[in-house]
Amino acid sequence: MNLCWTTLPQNLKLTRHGCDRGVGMNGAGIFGAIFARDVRLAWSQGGTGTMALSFFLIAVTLFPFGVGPEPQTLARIAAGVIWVVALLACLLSLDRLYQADYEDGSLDDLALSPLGLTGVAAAKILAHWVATILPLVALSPVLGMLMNLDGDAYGMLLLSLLIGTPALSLIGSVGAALTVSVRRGGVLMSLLVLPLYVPTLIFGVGAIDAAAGMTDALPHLAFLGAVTLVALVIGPVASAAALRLSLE
Amino acid sequence: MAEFLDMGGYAAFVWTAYGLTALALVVLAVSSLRAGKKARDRVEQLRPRRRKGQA
Amino acid sequence: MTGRHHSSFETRVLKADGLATSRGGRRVFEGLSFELHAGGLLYLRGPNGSGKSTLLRLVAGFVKARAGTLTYGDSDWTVNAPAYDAALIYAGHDNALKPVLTLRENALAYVSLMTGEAPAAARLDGAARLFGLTALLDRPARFFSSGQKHRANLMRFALLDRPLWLMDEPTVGLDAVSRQSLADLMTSHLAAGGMIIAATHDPIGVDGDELVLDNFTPKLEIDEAWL
Amino acid sequence: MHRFANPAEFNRLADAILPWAKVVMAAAFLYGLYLALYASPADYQQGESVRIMYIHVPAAWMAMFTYMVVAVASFTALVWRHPLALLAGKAAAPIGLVFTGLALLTGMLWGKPMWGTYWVWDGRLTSVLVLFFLYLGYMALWRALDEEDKAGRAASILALVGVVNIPIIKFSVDWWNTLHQPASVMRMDGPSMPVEMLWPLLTLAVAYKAYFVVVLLYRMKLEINLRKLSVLSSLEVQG
Repeated sequence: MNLCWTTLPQNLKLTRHGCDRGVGMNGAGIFGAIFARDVRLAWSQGGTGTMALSFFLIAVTLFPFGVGPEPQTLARIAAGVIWVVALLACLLSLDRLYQADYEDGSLDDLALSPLGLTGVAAAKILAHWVATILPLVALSPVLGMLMNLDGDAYGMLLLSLLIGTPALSLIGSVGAALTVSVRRGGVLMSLLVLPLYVPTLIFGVGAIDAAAGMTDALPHLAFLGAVTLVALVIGPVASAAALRLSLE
Repeated sequence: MAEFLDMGGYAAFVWTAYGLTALALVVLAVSSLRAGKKARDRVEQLRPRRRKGQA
Repeated sequence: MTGRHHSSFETRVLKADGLATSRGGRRVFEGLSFELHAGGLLYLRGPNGSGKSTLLRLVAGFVKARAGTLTYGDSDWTVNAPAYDAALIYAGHDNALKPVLTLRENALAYVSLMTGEAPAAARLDGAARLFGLTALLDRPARFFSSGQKHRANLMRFALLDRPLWLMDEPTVGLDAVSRQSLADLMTSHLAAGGMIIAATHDPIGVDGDELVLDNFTPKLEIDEAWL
Repeated sequence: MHRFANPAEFNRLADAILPWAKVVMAAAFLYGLYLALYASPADYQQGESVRIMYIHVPAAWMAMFTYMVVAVASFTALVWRHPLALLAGKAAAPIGLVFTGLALLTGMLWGKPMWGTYWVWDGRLTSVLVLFFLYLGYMALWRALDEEDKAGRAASILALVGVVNIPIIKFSVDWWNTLHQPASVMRMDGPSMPVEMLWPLLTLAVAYKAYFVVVLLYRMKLEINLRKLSVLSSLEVQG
């Protein structure tokens, strides 16, 4: 078996040189491997999947105790409460996104992957979103019922959460990467990241209220999607830069 | 003069706003200046000893 | 030797010239140069804090060089990250194992992280047998002793075909049998044209050149401007 | 290393600028306060309380301006690894925090006589509040990491992510504001203002900027000496 690398192109898709049986180097395979491992870990013992879901459930059910069970009151604040609690659940579960790897030394291995840290960060963010946030979104209609959400708004609740929550994972990942070497960095991370969540929260809730109030929700969704796209550009790159700091 | 101080009945708000602003700006400037001097003096203190140590 | 198939590396020269770096605001070494050719083994000697680990992490691309150049063939590793050349395996102090995953799953995760594909089953079993971990292949890593965890971490050298090996204190916590397995593994790697840099105190039983880090301690701790 | 990379060079530059900045600051403040408090008309609606605007608006402007300074310093520090740029970010942030705090404070004192409540969820005030948290995050990150150089670069990354998000936050808050409360409180800051009101505002804005330069240079000298202290004490440790 002969390893005949001469010069490898430095982009994501590193093709095999005409080796007879050289070890393959495909970026998609690496991305998939990181994604699968993180999704697996998120739902294994000690993972963040169950924790975020149970927090989401419990925290939303607290509100009726606080503001009283009158259906009109609950209905008016339903969208806002569900979005804020989903946002906090996302923040809580992001704390260990990189810290677990930093502590057991596997962050060094992640940094040495030919995929590059930006690709690694993107894979881990996607895994976090799929494993930890999608279950929340799937559960949100149930909480909509608990909060007596207006009947026409359920579709928009799901749609706005689907379009908006990726930005929470993407920007939250930067906060997690910046505080990876900080003991109990979770508190600091929320201070860094929550101000950046404001646009997603405003447009997310705005879309649901528009749907409930029979007005046009499209502009809200459009801006929500735009914010997520910006986060998509910033998130992995800034996270990779922050992680490189902690490797030094 | 009294009429000027009264600020058309809004004296409390106007003078508090200006007063607190002045206070904050002065305190920030003075504390920055003084801390800078203190740090510079301590640097001067340490540096000759360092050079003596090397000599 | 156990079922480790023979591989030959078309390796390139690793050349360090006048390397200098600092860590934690303090300069660690300066003017450090060495050359490593196919089949070469370089031991890093020197007391703790003399920069052995820092040099390994610099070669691996984690630490930036403040001055000097580090080239691997035509690729300049002080500029672009060594990761993209996929030419080195790095084993640090910590044993990068996920306690929840079994030894097989951890090994699979590592190899697919580096190549995007799963290792051949025979190769995985061979690597486990090499370090006497066959019985633990399907047990979660959280049950392992620290010695077993360390040996599991060393399995990476038997799982990937890469020319340059960077080893940080590889013999810590190894019993005599595993130490011999490691020595055999290293010898066959060198015979196949591979290269190794190892930071270690005790002898592994494989002869190689020595680089004493003390010779490169910086004259000036911090640059004059900041004094 | 760049020409301004070493502290001695910077100190010479700072000592050259400082006297001029102080003169401009003093003159602008004196003349500005005279205009703001005495030589400008009361507003037909708000009466004399409109004078608070003359110190509220410049503070809000400076809060934003200072964050831009921090972002530029952070960019320079990250891209060219410029140690003084790193310290400039650290030196500027507390000034920005004070400006943001003052903008909030004077905004509340301005809102109370007109709207009967201290806090009004007006678009601009809310944006300044979010900016306040961005400053807190930046300064907290500086202190959180033990190694100074790493802490600085981490905070610089945060500042760059923050500065990209500021226009988005501003837009979303204004959008949210028009949604929930169409009447805006602080309409009185556009150029549509009568000229007599524009002069005090601009004069005080100049005064605030000059003040910023003076205190930034003070704090830069402080940060440089603090850095020297940590360098010297680390040498002491090794003896």
